[in-house]
Amino acid sequence: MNPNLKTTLKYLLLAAVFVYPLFSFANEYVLHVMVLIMIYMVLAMGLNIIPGFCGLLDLGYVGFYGIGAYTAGLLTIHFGLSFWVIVPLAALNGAIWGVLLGAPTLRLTGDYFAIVTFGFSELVVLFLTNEIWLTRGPLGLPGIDPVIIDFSWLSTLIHPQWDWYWEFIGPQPYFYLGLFLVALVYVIMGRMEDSRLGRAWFAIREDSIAASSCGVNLLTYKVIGFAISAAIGAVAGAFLARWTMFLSPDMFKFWESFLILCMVVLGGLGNFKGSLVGAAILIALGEVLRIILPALNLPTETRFLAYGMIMVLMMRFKPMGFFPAIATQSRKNPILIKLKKDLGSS
Amino acid sequence: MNILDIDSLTMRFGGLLALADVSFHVARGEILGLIGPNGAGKSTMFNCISGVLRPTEGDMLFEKDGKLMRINGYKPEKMTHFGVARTFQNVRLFSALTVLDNVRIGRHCRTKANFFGAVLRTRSQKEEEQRIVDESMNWLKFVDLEKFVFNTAGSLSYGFQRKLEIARSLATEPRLLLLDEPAAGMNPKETKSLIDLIHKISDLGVTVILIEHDMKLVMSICRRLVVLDHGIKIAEGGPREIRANPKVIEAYLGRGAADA
Amino acid sequence: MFEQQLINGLTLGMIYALIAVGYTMVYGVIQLINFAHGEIFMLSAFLAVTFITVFGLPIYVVIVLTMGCCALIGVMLDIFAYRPLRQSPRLAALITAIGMSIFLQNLAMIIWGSRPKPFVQDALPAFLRTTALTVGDANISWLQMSIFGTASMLMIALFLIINKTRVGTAMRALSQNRTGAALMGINVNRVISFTFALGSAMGAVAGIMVAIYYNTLYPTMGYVAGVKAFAAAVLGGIGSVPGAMIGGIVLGIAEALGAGYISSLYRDGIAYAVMIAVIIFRPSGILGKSTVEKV
Amino acid sequence: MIGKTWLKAVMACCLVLVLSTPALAETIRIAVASPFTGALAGYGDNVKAGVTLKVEEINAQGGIDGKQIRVEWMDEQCEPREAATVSARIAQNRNIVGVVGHLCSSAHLAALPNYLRHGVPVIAPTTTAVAISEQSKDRAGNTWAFRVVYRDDYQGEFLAEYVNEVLELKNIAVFYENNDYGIGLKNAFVGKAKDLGLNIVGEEAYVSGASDFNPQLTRLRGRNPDGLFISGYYPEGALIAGQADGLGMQVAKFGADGFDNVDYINLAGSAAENTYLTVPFLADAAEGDAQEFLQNFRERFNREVDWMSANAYDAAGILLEAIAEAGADRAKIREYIASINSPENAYHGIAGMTYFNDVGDTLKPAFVKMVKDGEFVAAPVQFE
Repeated sequence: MNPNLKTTLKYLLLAAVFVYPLFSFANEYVLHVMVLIMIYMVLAMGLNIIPGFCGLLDLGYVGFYGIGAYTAGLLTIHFGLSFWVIVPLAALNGAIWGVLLGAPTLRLTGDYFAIVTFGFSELVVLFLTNEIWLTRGPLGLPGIDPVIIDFSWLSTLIHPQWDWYWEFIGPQPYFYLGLFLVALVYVIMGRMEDSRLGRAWFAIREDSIAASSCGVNLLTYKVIGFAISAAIGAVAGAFLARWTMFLSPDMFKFWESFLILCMVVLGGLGNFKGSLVGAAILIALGEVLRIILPALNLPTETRFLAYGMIMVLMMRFKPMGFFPAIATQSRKNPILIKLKKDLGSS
Repeated sequence: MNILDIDSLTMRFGGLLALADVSFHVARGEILGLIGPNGAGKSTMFNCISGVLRPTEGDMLFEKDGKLMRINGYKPEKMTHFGVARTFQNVRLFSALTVLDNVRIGRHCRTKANFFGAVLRTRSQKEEEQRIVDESMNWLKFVDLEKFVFNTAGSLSYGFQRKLEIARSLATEPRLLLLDEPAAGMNPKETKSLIDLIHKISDLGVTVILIEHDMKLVMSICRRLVVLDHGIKIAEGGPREIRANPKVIEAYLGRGAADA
Repeated sequence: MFEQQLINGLTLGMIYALIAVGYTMVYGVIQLINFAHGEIFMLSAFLAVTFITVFGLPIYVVIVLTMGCCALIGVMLDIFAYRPLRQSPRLAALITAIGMSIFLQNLAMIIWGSRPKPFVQDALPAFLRTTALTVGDANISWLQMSIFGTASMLMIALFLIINKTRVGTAMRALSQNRTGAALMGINVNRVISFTFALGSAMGAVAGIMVAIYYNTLYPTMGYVAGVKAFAAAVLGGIGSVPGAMIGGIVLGIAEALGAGYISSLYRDGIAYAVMIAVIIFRPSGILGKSTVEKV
Repeated sequence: MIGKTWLKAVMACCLVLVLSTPALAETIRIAVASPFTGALAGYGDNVKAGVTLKVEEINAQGGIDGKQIRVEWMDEQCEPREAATVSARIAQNRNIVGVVGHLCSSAHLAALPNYLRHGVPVIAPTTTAVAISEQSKDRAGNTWAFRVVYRDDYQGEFLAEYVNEVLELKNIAVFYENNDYGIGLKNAFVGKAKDLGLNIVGEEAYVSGASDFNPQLTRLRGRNPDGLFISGYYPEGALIAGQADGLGMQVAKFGADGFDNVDYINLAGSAAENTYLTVPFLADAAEGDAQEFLQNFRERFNREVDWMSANAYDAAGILLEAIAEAGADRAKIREYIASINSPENAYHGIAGMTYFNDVGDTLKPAFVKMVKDGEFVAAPVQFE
């Protein structure tokens, strides 16, 4: 396809997605699934830092997701804090736990680290389940407020009749909020990747001994990566809490960790743009199967049979994921583009 | 003044004595050859100096701000920070990354942008990124690899990979450079250009320690040599002395060769 | 009470150990966390019950037959799912393992239904449920005794296979250096398949024992047991067969004592906390060798 | 790169959109949301059986207004996230006029906001959590969520009184499943038991799906209870009974509706003897319709009926009656169901009569069954 046409098409499609929720024919179920996809996009991008950038297997990412979600849920219920205050707090709490877990364990090698993260996420779920005084445990945490944008204090100052107060109802506002969140994380990921930080991570992933002989402090940079990854997971959790307005420890079982890891691997390890595709495919797949199977007169029970088989086949034919190239963001770095031009002309 | 003093250094791996009471010194600006048969402990010596291994006994003293400081037990990244850089016996590049990125990572310890700088793209971060690219390009030109800037490191030929590794280590601004068999696997033409390169590095004022099996190369560029055998220093001196030293001949050719 | 808890833990630990050796052997030869191993454990229980109810075979025959079937399933798993991915990144194989695990679990659910089933008690000798001996205030049933006995016997057999036979030597060679082993004329794929077969057969025995001991089998039973056994394998030092045995027993006892004396709510948590603590202080598990990368 | 990335993501989304456009058909559609895969699929299967039976009956009679009933089986694995997605799908599809589900309280709570906002009447056959009562009304104050099962607190208190007055046990060990059902039931039981002066000698918990209960039982055994209250479901309950027996605990066991499945006896074997349980209906005491239902159920599914199937059958019955009476319109169906609010106009199902209070909860009498000689029989003493 002509590259120009492709670019145009791409932007047209993006624009179509962007305005889609505004139309009256917009299907709320589709929007719901899209919001879900966006949450997983954020999660997959955040997780990609650990196995993708640093080359460490993390089987417990859902722990940070859960920490973020419950931080947001409890702060909303007990203190009525605004979403915009909660997001940074949840991120901070996620990062703190990331450091607490990462600092003693990130010196472990390979699969030992993986199992420790897995154990951690199980402990998080057990905590959420058992500390009923705090989390209501298995009874779940219902009645979390939706996201609210409240500028009424400002509007009344300007004009007494105005009331700038919006409560998010239905999937449309969450769609745009989710889109904003994905875009934000996307930009942060891109900027981190194409920086001293990102290069240090890739160096650790490619050859940690050589990285340390280049002056990269392995533990420090792994912990930084772990903390940032945890913070992103917690932000996704905070969004989830205010979107579903209900939390339960069941939502953070370790299957979720695997699902997110699958998204990352399917998209391409170390390629955070691929994670977007991975998330879209795996979440959409579950829904597509939900619709297709009855149409083919297959019972609902076969849904995960097909899901598992498709996962195996995808790995069989795309073992490197859909986008295996790493550190692609630097292709858009103006300094390098200029350098390329200079080299080409000389 | 010496840049490095090795004082009765001993390294044990369980029951195995890899280095036994080895002492030598390295003068600032010189090119020192570290030779010996396979398994003599040469790479172990490099691993100790560069911080990969912590020696069991003895002292390593490194010149810093005009004074000698004990460097036992510092991590590799700290040693790099002090000004010790190295290459590896089996080339260790970041092979999925581009040639330029490899060298840019070498600049890591001389730069300081952090997460916030990266995400907010502050002015100082941008300027630093520009400087990193410029300096990395200079080093790539220095080793004649500017043609391959955007190729992935893994796609280079073996000789070029060796050179890239040298460029990466130079990017850390070392005062002491440890080259571990840089000519291994190179053809004569590449070896010749390597000799030129080592001279060029030395001309920059960088002290070089060289492990090498290619005796012609070693003898031609090193003024002084230290010979290890089974972890023991058996000789030290100029190329001519070493060549005549019966212990060295014995170590390389076996007992009897020296008498003959 | 302590004796009873110890016996409880030991029984549990023996079962974990039997599953854990399957993980650790496969990990040893191809560095793959075979998450589908838990499902083989589950399938064995269902196969055994099917053999008894449909074909009316005696229990001893059923055990051998099930071991054979599961070994076959393990080999097929290797050939169809993992072999094509030998040269791919490790994570691709890991995801495949997860995918196979989902597939097998749901397959069992479709074939045998999702509700829990009892084991066929009539097929078992009646004395199994009676008390064999009493230690302190603890009753040890013949069933528990036979679990100890069977597990120990299998462990010894496994030890002999790995250390005394040609194929065992090949397995050990493979876990050291696959390329080197191939150059020495070892048929790598065949040895890997054999490893899967051996591990699956062990898992099969564990599956049958669990089904008999708890008198229940259900399609998701492989999930939890598999994860615990994997933790046990890591705890003992992944790749080390004696390590897996010790890890399993340690985990089983920690779980039983933790649930008995600390908090039953944090039962699994105690198992994981013990595991994390051990790994932090012994970064390659109890018996794992720390591998130093040659620079 | 980025172009292709976005392209694929967007295409995947579009695919969902295209595939989810509602098909037009001359049927009345209802949805059943329950776990049909995953760890709790066995329970979902019970619900499926109950609804299937009811719908087949209605369809065999010619459907409603000549239209056949079609059921959309919505698998949600008892996971709140899946349940929220499923509820969005149901709410979106205007052809679906009502829902029977969900099975788990947590999934139900996650799904409710969607039903309330879009106005979908939903009847839960099995969710017993107390918290649901507060979440069943939309902003206008209309109740959309109903349930045909009594709440945990009612059962727990009932059981405590029964134990105290009829079984006359004094030292009770409590073993509960660590989920909403187990905890809710346990809390109600323990609270009432303490009021009644019973002695709770120990409380232990287990997680659902566990299979080894020996450590906790060993601990409870050390306290010498004369009764063991198992607050959970039958698969674990059967194992607990069996393992308690193995440890030599010869005490009376009792549980609630979660035990009402013939598999309890199959799994526990002789250890099931001397177990008492509260149930919403008694097969022996059931009216004529119920006997026919039991017979049909046995023939159709080749197993004994359990309370989940019975409740699902009734839930579907109420929904279909509402459709028949009020028409296939969500709001009218809701109004009709909400109007079933007193014993006089109660729905008479096979699990007794059902009527709803203001928040959609049902008030039903509870009965007590026991296991005797390998069978469930009505307990000799019932309790009002």
